[in-house]
Amino acid sequence: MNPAELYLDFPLLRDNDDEERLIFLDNAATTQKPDTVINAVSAYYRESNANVHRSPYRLGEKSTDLYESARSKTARFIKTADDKEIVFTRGVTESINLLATILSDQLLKPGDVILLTEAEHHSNIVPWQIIAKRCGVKLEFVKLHGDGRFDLSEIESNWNPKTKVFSFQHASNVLGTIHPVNELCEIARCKGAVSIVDGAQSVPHFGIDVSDMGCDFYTFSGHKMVGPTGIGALYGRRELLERFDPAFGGGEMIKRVSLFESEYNDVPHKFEAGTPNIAGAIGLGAAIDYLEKLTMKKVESMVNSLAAYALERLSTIEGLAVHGPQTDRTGAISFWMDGIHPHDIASLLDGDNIAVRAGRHCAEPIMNWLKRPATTRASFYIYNIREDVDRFIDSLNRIRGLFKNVS
Amino acid sequence: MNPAELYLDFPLLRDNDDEERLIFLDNAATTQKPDTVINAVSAYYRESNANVHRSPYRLGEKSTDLYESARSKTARFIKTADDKEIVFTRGVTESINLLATILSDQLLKPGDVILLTEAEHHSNIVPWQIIAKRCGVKLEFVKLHGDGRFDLSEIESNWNPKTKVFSFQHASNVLGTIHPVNELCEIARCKGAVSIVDGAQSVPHFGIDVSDMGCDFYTFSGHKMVGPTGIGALYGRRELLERFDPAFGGGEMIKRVSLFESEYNDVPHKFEAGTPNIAGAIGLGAAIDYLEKLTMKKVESMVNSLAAYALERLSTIEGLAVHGPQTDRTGAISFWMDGIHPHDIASLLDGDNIAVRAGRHCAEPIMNWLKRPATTRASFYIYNIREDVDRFIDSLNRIRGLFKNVS
Amino acid sequence: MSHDKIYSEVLLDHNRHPRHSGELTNPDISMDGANPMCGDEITMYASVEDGTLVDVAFRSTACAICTASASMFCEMAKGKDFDHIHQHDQLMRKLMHGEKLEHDERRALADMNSLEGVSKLPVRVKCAMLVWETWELMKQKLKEINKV
Amino acid sequence: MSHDKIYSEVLLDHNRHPRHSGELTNPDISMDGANPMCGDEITMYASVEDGTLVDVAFRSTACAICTASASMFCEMAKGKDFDHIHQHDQLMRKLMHGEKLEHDERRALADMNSLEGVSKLPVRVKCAMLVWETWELMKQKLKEINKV
Ligand SMILES: Cc1ncc(COP(=O)(O)O)c(C=O)c1O
Ligand SMILES: Cc1ncc(COP(=O)(O)O)c(C=O)c1O
Repeated sequence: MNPAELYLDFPLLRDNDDEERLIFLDNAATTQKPDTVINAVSAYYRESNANVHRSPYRLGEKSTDLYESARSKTARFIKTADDKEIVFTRGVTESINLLATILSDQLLKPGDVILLTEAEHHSNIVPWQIIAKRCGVKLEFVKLHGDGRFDLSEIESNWNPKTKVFSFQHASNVLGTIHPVNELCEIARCKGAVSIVDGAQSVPHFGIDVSDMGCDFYTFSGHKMVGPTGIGALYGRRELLERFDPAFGGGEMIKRVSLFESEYNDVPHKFEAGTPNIAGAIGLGAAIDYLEKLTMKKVESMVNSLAAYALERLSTIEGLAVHGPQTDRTGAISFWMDGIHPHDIASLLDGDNIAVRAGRHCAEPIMNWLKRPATTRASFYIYNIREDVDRFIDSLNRIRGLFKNVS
Repeated sequence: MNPAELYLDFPLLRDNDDEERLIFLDNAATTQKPDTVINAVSAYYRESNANVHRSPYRLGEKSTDLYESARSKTARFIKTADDKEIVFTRGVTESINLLATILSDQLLKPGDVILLTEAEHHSNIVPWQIIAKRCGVKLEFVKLHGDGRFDLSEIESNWNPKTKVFSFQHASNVLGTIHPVNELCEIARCKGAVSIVDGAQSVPHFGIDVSDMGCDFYTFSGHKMVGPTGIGALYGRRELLERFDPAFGGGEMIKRVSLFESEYNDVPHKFEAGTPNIAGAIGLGAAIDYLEKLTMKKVESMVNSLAAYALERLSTIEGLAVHGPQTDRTGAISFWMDGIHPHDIASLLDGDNIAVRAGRHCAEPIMNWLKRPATTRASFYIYNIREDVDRFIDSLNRIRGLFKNVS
Repeated sequence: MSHDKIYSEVLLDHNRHPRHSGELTNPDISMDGANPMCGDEITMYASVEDGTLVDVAFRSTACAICTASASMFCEMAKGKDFDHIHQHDQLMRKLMHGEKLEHDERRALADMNSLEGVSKLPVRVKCAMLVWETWELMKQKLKEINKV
Repeated sequence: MSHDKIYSEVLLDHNRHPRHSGELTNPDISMDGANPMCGDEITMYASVEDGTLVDVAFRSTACAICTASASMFCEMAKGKDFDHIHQHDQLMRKLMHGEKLEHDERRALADMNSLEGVSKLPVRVKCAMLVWETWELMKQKLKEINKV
């Protein structure tokens, strides 16, 4: 596998009718899918489609085996030995809402505190605002410093003893910052709070070891790691998954149902009410196969060196400021160009067949911290090559020229 | 299109290596997918994949247009003129849990009553049991009579004035009964209760007109109507969708977020937190296209005549009793054979390459009403043909012989 | 691929005429077992003495595989000590996993050999095992109440 | 497919040197407008008399298309009656829908013609229309407070 040509595995990037190759730099929003993932989904429908867990015929067994083996792959990928610690969800947003609902019913009391950070994606803010109303808990936020990092000793010294949940991101979708999650989980554990880690921007980028990390819950979305839309996973420590009752009911998640009471199924099934996204889970398994074949070490180093190259070249553009750290970061790079609004940059790049995102990136608090109404974000992934960076930089220079010529 | 050969559109039924064609009679659990649906999903990933609603480049527009046009198709399919009344969910189970969560937060008070029926699928029982605990409401159940019908005058005379929600199925997944939903919605409306209709077993089978029906909410699952897994829809009257706040938070569903408060987006987006199952929605659109091309009239008459033929032939088997009505029914047929347990029937049919379901069909209360530990269920759909019925009946006769020979 | 052979005459006979079907009048213990997903339910009754299953009986609302397996269990286990039963438990699990069995193992299994085909139906293995899982629960309970 | 042409010199000039940028000292009314999804924000200030927009100004934190469109709006609208503005509203919407315009319609649009290319960027049309939508809200408010 020649890493320089990975985009040849991705039909949308490979089979383009446009004169110029599409440079897709919106990977923090969603990634493209390789043939193997697309084909795994189709093959499931062509060869193995049946409902899971309840079908007393061979086709149903085949479907169930594929679905459960996707669960095993997912468990192995984030390094838990116990498949039953993996709950399939639609993605990070559903996972966090599920946890928020369960915890609001079964753990939180009025006056308790949920600790979040100023860097969070809306998915890790709004669910807590909703349950804060429901059960009278308070939200507190860890402050951002410097190039977008937390101050660990500040977290400890500001710790409110009423804090029951500490939910934070592993990596920022705006700044690319990678946070010291082991230490953050350790703080939560010492203080007796449940730790929840939003892995949306980390799982696609480097190897994750939830056992080593010591988190209580960890979650990520398949569509940001070359997998299908509509599928993701929630890891939960076995003990916690067993302790809590499910928040949502339906088929598959019960053992017995009478009119007024039900006996819940074992983990993880009790958290997967209704017919799941079977094809999606199998596609996620194929995405994991793809990344594991490449190895996460390679994924990390490819994206790292591309981001380093992009940062170096961006620093040559006059009036352009990159937000976030220079090293220990993912491939997401947010920047500001004096006198040119991010939306204009994005539209003009689009004209050159370069897809980037402009706006608040579902992270308004971080925009307020940056004191920017919006930023432009280019986020790199495994199929991007140095030529993509070059074309991107050339376009930015031309755009700057366009706006500068107006005296 | 020759209706006798529709299975030729379905690769799993068409491209089988087995000596004998697979007779798939578990369609009430999930249906097979035609090429057009499988290809719509692949084509999306190959040509249009990008995140929706937030991407300032052409690929993102294309993706958003496809996603929103699937919403329009869905709206048209169940006959609402207003696309904004369609919320995409994973399916019936997620829809009902979503409603239960919203209503428990924003409508229900301790002592209020939720009215369900004894015929419900667990998806329309367990979510209500969960919120009954949460907010101290009581569940009541409409009784089943005769061959599996409700007594409308009994519902009216037993009506508890504290009833705030009436949630019921349009058609039974066990008995095939089609219920008089217009009348049931009318009762709810007159009594001032919110009506919720579980359309999992009706939408695949005949034309639905939510406007004519007068329901407040209606929901169905894509995978039971030749669509992908992981996608379904919740219809809600605009006024109600606007009145209620969302229960789940994240990206896409907000206008503005500050640390402690958010301003929600317009309907339906405020109920679709996070990256949705984009490919799934587009596949659901393709499923609707497939069914509409056939026309729902044709779908209904094809399945009707097949079910009538199956009922006729089943009545010739000694010691076999069909549960549920003879007419005005869907293609789901549950039966009991004296002296042979449903699981044994299902395994033996599987040996003949005939897939049926055996068990409680996620509807334990109906099993208690039938006084059966389980039933065997054969459920027919558009790609089944008379030959399938014949092979099914032949196998049943052979199975009966096998068990009878033991003296 | 017909599965008729799996439902052998021996199996069907145990289903039709289950041995030790019914209740014991004064059992030391009874235990319910269920496969909630498929609906099989059995209740076992037992009298024990000095690590021996003096008497055993069962009732079932269950499929042929489950009922026949329970019948064969009782036939094998009645009057035998727990070790003897445990040896058969090991053999039964081997049989269900489709492992090769020696000649004397075959002989020890007796009628239970007729359950061999069930190993080809992975979803049904738990039907055949229900009586064995219930027996495990029973042994635990016996320990708790100091009957063994 | 370069989009550079859409950012014409006229448009960029209005962005760089917005006309009527700032606040009015004693406006009869002010109104905020925002495109929450993309972050454009403007505030309009107006003085009205007898159905005429006597004076108008705006502040924006917005993209070039939004700012230029607001600048052009003020230039066109200042000192004009509401009917005149309404006619331009119609023309502007035609322009954004990519409809064909007559020669005199073109002439009436003046600098606004330079926004034509925005119709090729569907996601950006709302940027160009923000000042117009805000003007609509302003008119409603004026009615409520009986200023028109
Ligand atoms: C009547 C009925 N309601 C609800 C459901 C649940 O649907 P899903 O599993 O797609 O959420 C089903 C299907 O299993 C059903 O038949
Ligand atoms: C840091 C972070 N958290 C959460 C999310 C939400 O993920 P999803 O939309 O897949 O639920 C995203 C992606 O948008 C993200 O970048």
